[in-house]
Amino acid sequence: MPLELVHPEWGLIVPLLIMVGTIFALLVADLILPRDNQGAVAWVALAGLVASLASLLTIDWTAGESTFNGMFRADSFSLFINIVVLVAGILAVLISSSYVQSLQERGTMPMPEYLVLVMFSILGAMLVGAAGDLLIIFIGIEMGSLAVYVLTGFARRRMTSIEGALKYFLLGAFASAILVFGMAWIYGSTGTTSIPEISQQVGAIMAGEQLPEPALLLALLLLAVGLAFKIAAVPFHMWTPDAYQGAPTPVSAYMSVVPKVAGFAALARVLAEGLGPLSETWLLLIAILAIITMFYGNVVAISQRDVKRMLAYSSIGHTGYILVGLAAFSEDVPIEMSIGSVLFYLFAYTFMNIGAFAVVTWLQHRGQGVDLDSFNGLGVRSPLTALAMTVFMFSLMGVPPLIGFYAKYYVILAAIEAEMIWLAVAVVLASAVSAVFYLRVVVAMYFNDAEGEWRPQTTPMLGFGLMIMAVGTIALGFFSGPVLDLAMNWVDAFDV
Amino acid sequence: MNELMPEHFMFLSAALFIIGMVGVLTRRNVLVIFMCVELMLTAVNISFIGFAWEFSQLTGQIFALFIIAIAAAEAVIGLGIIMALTRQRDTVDIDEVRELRQ
Amino acid sequence: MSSWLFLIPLLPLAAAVINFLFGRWFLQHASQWIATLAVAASFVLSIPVFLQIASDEQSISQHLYTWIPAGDFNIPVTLFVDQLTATMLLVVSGVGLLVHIYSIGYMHGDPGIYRFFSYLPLFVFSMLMLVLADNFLVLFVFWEAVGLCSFLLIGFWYRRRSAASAAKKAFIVNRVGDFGFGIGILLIFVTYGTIEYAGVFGQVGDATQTTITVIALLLFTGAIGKSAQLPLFVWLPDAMEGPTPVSALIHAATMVTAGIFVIARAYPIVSQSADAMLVIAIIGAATAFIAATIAVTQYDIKKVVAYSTVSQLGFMAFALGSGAWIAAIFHLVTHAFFKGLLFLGAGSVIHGMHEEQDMRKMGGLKKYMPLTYWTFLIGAAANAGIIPLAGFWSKDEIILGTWLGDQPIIMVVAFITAFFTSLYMFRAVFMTFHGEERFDAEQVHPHESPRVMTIPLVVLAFFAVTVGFIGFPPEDGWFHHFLDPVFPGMPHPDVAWSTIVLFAAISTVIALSGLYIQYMAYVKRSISPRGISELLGPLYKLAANRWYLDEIYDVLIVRPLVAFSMFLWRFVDAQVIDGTVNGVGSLVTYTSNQWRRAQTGLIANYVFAIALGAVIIIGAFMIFGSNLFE
Amino acid sequence: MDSLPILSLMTYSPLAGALVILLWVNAPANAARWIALVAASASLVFSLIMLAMFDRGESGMQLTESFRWLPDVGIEYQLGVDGISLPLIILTTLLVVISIIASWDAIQTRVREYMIVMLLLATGMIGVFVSLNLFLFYIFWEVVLIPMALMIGIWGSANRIYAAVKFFLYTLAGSLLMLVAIVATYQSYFEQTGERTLNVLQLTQGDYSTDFQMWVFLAFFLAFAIKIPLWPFHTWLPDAHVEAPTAGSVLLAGVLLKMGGYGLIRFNLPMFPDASEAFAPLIVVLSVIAIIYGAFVALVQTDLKKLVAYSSVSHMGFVTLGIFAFNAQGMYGAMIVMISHGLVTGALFLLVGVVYHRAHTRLIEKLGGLATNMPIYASFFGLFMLASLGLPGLSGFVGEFLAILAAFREYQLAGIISMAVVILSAWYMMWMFQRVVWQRAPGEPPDPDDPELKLANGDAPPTVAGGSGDHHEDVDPRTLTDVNAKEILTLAPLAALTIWIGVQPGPFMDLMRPALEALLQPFGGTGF
Repeated sequence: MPLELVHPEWGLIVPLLIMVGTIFALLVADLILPRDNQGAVAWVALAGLVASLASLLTIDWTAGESTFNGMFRADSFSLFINIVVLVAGILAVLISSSYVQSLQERGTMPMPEYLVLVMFSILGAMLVGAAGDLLIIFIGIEMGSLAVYVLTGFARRRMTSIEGALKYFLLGAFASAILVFGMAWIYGSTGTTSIPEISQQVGAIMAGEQLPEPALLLALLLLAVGLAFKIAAVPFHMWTPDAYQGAPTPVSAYMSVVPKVAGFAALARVLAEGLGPLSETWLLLIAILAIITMFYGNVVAISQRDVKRMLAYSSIGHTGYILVGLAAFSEDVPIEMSIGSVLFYLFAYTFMNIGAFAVVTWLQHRGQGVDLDSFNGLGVRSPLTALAMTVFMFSLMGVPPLIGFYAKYYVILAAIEAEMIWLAVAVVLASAVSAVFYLRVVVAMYFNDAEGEWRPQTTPMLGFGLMIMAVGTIALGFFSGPVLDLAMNWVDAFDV
Repeated sequence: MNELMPEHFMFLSAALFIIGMVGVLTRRNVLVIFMCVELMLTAVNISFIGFAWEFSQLTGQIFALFIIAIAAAEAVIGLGIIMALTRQRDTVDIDEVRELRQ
Repeated sequence: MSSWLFLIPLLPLAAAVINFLFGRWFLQHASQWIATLAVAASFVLSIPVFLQIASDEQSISQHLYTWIPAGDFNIPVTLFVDQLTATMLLVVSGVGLLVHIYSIGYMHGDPGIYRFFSYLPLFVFSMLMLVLADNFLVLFVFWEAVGLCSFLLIGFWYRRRSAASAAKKAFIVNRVGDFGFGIGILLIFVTYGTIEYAGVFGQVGDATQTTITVIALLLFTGAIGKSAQLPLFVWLPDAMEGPTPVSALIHAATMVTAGIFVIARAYPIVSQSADAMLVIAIIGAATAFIAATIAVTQYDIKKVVAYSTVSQLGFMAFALGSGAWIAAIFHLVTHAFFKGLLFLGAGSVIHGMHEEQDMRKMGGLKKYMPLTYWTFLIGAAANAGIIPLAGFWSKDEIILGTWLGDQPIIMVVAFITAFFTSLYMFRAVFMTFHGEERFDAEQVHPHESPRVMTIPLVVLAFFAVTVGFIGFPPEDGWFHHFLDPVFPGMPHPDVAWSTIVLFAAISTVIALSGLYIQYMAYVKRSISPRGISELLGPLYKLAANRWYLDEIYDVLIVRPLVAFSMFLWRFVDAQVIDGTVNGVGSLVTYTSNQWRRAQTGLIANYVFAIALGAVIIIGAFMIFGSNLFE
Repeated sequence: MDSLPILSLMTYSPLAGALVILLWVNAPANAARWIALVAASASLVFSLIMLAMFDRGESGMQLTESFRWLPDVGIEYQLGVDGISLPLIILTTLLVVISIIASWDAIQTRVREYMIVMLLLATGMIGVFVSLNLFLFYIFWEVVLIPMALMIGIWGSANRIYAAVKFFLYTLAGSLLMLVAIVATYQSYFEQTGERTLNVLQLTQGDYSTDFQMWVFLAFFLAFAIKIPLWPFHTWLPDAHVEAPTAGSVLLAGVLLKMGGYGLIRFNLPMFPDASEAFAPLIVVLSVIAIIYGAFVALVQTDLKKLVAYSSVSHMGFVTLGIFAFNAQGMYGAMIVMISHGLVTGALFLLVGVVYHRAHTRLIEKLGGLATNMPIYASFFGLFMLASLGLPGLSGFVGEFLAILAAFREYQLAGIISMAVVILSAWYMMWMFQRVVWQRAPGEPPDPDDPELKLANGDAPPTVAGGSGDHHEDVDPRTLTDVNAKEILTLAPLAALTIWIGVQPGPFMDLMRPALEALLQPFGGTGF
């Protein structure tokens, strides 16, 4: 049949266009600026991100318009995802610029390329958030992942960095294959790749039947597996600790958030919106994955000495918590909290987790290692940094009144609204376990005496980023109302 | 007597996919593993094409095109990483790459 | 007059507080006058109270304030005076006053004198409140308060390990009694819905016989502790570590009689239960006998007097038990005087002998301290029950009472005890004041005590002689009529004069025989005490070692409890509970170390994990979640 | 709601002080001390104003403040006081001021941080008592943990890290299940009424199915039982007490333990009456065990702080004992025990701190004869020792006797057994007093005219190895100086209150009456 070209509504994709523009600007800057002095490009990137963030205001998201034949959708869900990833991007740039320029890593790390890659992966994540079609999800995820593969191996003179990148890359490619195979089967069993149509088709198929036909089920499971890999759910998490540990610290910070956000966005789009009618089938799977994930992550984190690796496991644990929100989804009676809590958690997670990695970066700048001992006596050496780290740790632990607590609270609320009290109990038990290793960092900072040499250094941008994140972690909890409302709007986005 | 049925496409792609998967599972050479991944993607392409043919749509074929493009990009990055690896350590055997563990 | 009733206890309290707060820095020795004046004032004030009660037989009461308004458990603090209370008021404040005066001399020059003169009036206050209380809880409060004062005063010389231990022991042993007493109060409240005397006594009959018996016995457990009855009297002899005036006031005249007072006060309850009274009688008799046997073997003059106190308290107890209520109170009064006298006399001796208490190092003191000698002799005679001294009348009446309350066995025990009483009393007299001087004349120069100490002795001696006559003629004296309203419905068997005379004769003979024996033993030396003690052998050892009660308690109670506590702490707390807690922790750590092994670092395994996970999930769904195989 | 948000002022004035110290980066130690003192005193003053504004006749919540915070999840900012929380609040504000004065000289390292932590702790503790919204309550409840753990871990003694971590994990683990229970209650109420609220007063109206009540009750109870601490959840307490700095111990014993009892009274009883009735026997048994157990274990302690800590376990047993007797005496008893224990045990820890500050040991066998050179100290010590062993006329007796009476009315045996504590408490307290304040230190020459030496017997003290890991040379009390003005300033108010409550508890009980009567309505309100 003939394809008639429609004139796309460029207005809706302004934020993405700005990102693309920024990328070009960065490439140009790379050409004109001399190799040894490229600090300015960080500002270019920041400007681009902020502009893109600001441009979100120009769009009426509640209308839920779409363009490119509904492939790209500007609805409240995509708005929230955009906000999260852009904020994450800003924070990532803030904490990484000085790290990338200074010689923390053997071998030089060209600033502009680094930023370009970051921008690309953000662009990918934004695409996933706005996806109205499996194709866009695939493209977005791949765009993000490919960029992050490179970033992981960005310290190319350090073997561990390469190793992390290699593992991440091979497993990632493998998982993408599974994912896209799942998409193929969806397409095969519904005849479309557009998510709303999929949900109609599936609804039609499921009408009357109790159990889905095998092809559809296979498709569903393949998709679930593929995306579970992206969000690092057990047992598809294996790459996470190695990649996080190997990657340059700011990259770990970044990759612990944005790809995860993209993954969850895809999960929500595909499972909740597209395969909503199948929810009875996949809810249990998600719930079980959630429990396994949160316990594995938190328990194994206890026996880690390397803080980056510990945070990697902790991020696996948090994946478990977030999955609980997804598991609270229900097709017939929309539980606002379910996807809402997922989104809010991602938002909260952005601040506290990037913050935690940022403190590690901050320490590396001052000649410290990344193991637990390098935190000894930080409370005396730099009370404010220690305070920030304390805030992040307790927030990750889920101690009120920090934002992490609110996030966890909403997840628990969602679980209980979905009458899954056992899931809520699991969450708090896992948090109790997690307290052990988060607390260990605080103990090291305040109760142990400082050791090792200390290279004072000024890192204004990093410090500024730390301050933003600490303040955000403290304040955004109290004023989580608006954010939560925004997150709750997913309901009108996925017309469930 | 035997005209082309959608099932043929599916079984072919499934077979290829599984072959690729097994390859990834069994081989130790980075390059071979990578090739197997590419094989899996090809299998996916076949099934897309097959379905598109069945529904006589373009969607699946477009999808396949995109997959090919992305596979190409993946190949570039993958080979880049592998080069960096070989530069650091003269091997393509993944079992020798296990500094990060536990 | 009830308007200023509250002054009687308040003045000593005020004196105590003032001396305690300002004594160390400002008052020093001045504190003694403040205390003495306050007590004197409350003595003076109690006289008109007594007279009023005596004249119109109405009880007085004054409500001060509500202490605990806990719903239906509403405890007022109300002062209440009836004949019994009035008597106690006079005794307490009177003896208290004399002891205060005496202490001025005895405690002279002690650096902690201000403490002494804040604790002593505090005691007087507590004791007065105890007798003035109109409900059991307030009674209990000051019951404990006098215990506290006794603790503070026994431990007055707190730097001595022995004194400190004795104080602690006194308090804890008393607490054992209070344990029962407290439960008794709870039971009273639960049974009668109130704990005010009037309310309770009004409806005693409403409760079952067993309940009444239990209540009576629980109240008596309190008395056992406070009035040093068997088996809890072990604290009283040790209490002699305190300054002697304290022993006189607290551990002879007043506090230890609180138990007797309470039983008498609870007459309406106790008298309803024959079983309870029998128990009281038996315990009292046993106490009287055992203590008397021990007293005979002691060499420390204060210990002798102390055991005699225990023995006399036993007399009072079995008097109550066998229904001789008035006789018990009568003996309480007379005993207050002659026992106070004996202690003060002993104190005067000790004072004159430079803090020497061992009678084996005394002897022949008669010529050095005549006044002390004569007064002490009077006290001893009164205690031994030599006619016509105070002790004779009261004790004789008690023994008579046992016969009237047909408790023949008790009566026999009583006579035997009376014999021992005169034995140990005159033994003390002769060992101390007669015979050759066994102290070394170089170091020790015995001397008579100053006027301020001897005057109280004389006053007390006077009462020890005379006070008995308030109970004359026996069973029908003025005192009996006075106290009668306190014990309504008490039987008044009219006793034939012949019986009275017979009993009088018997006890006189007994007393005199004791006197004669000891005269032979310690003055004429015709009997060798050592010979007798060897003759008795084990019995003597038993008595001399205080019937091994302390040792038994140590082995049977103290050590097992300490061991048990150690077990709870070292095993239950540290091993079981904390072990569990830490066990959970180490379990998690162990699991963590096991699970992290899954992270081999080999890409192959990682891929395998992914594939396996996918296969498991898909497999599970294919089997449970779908109709694939149909 | 009238104009002045007195409760918020009272709650956040310490926080304000903390911020000031935090922002004044290089504040000298004394400035930090003074700021802290001013902030804490301000909160004390506000609490007294609150007392003045409080209407004693009312049973309901008073001086309430509220504004919508996160309405779509029923989270509102709601404060209020009634006769139950009011005394505890004033106790808290008072103890905070006292602790700050007490740490004036005792704390010399990192004073700024110390004072910040102290003030944060204050805000948290007050907040727990004033918040009417379960969410708000939970926030304050958890907020208390962190500063206390830091205080123990940073300024504590030898084994502090273990103690701090143990304290934090123990109590956190306890309270997490409560969080689930809170949300579950909220949801259940929402399903009943279609109204989303976490307001305690409203949640109390809902009627919850019995088995729902059962597990939710247990979830709340676990959190509170660990705080109280009820046997067998008490093992964090001795470690925390021993290692904490003096002020930390004071606040721990004085306020934190009360949060548990308060929680039971405020949440468990009104919200889940059926479950409360059902579990009452079990809890009474645990309480009796705690009372006796704590006393026994205190009997063999060698470390002063440990002894007081175990005595706390014993005393706090009376709180649960009284509460779950469900009669007037029990409630009054529980409340008064809480207040009295706050005063007395707080004071005892101050006293231990005084001697530790001078002699650098808390081991009983190293001390002795303090009365000689420290008469004032000895007097205070004696007073609080007596109050702690429940001497009538002092605060301890009133509460404990009422609690025992209440128990005796419902479960006779429980009453009798717990009465036995009068013997045990006298035993361990007097033993400690005799060793520490009386007699002579091992360092001194013995008393020449001590008959004990001639006939060398007498009760051998239970000597136990172990105790605090501080250095152990004998202490010569003759070198120790008596309490100074500051220390008297900290002890005197506690002494005054102890005596006042002991002699005339009436006013305090009138303050609580309406609230307690209302509280007991669902349980038949026996005893009024």
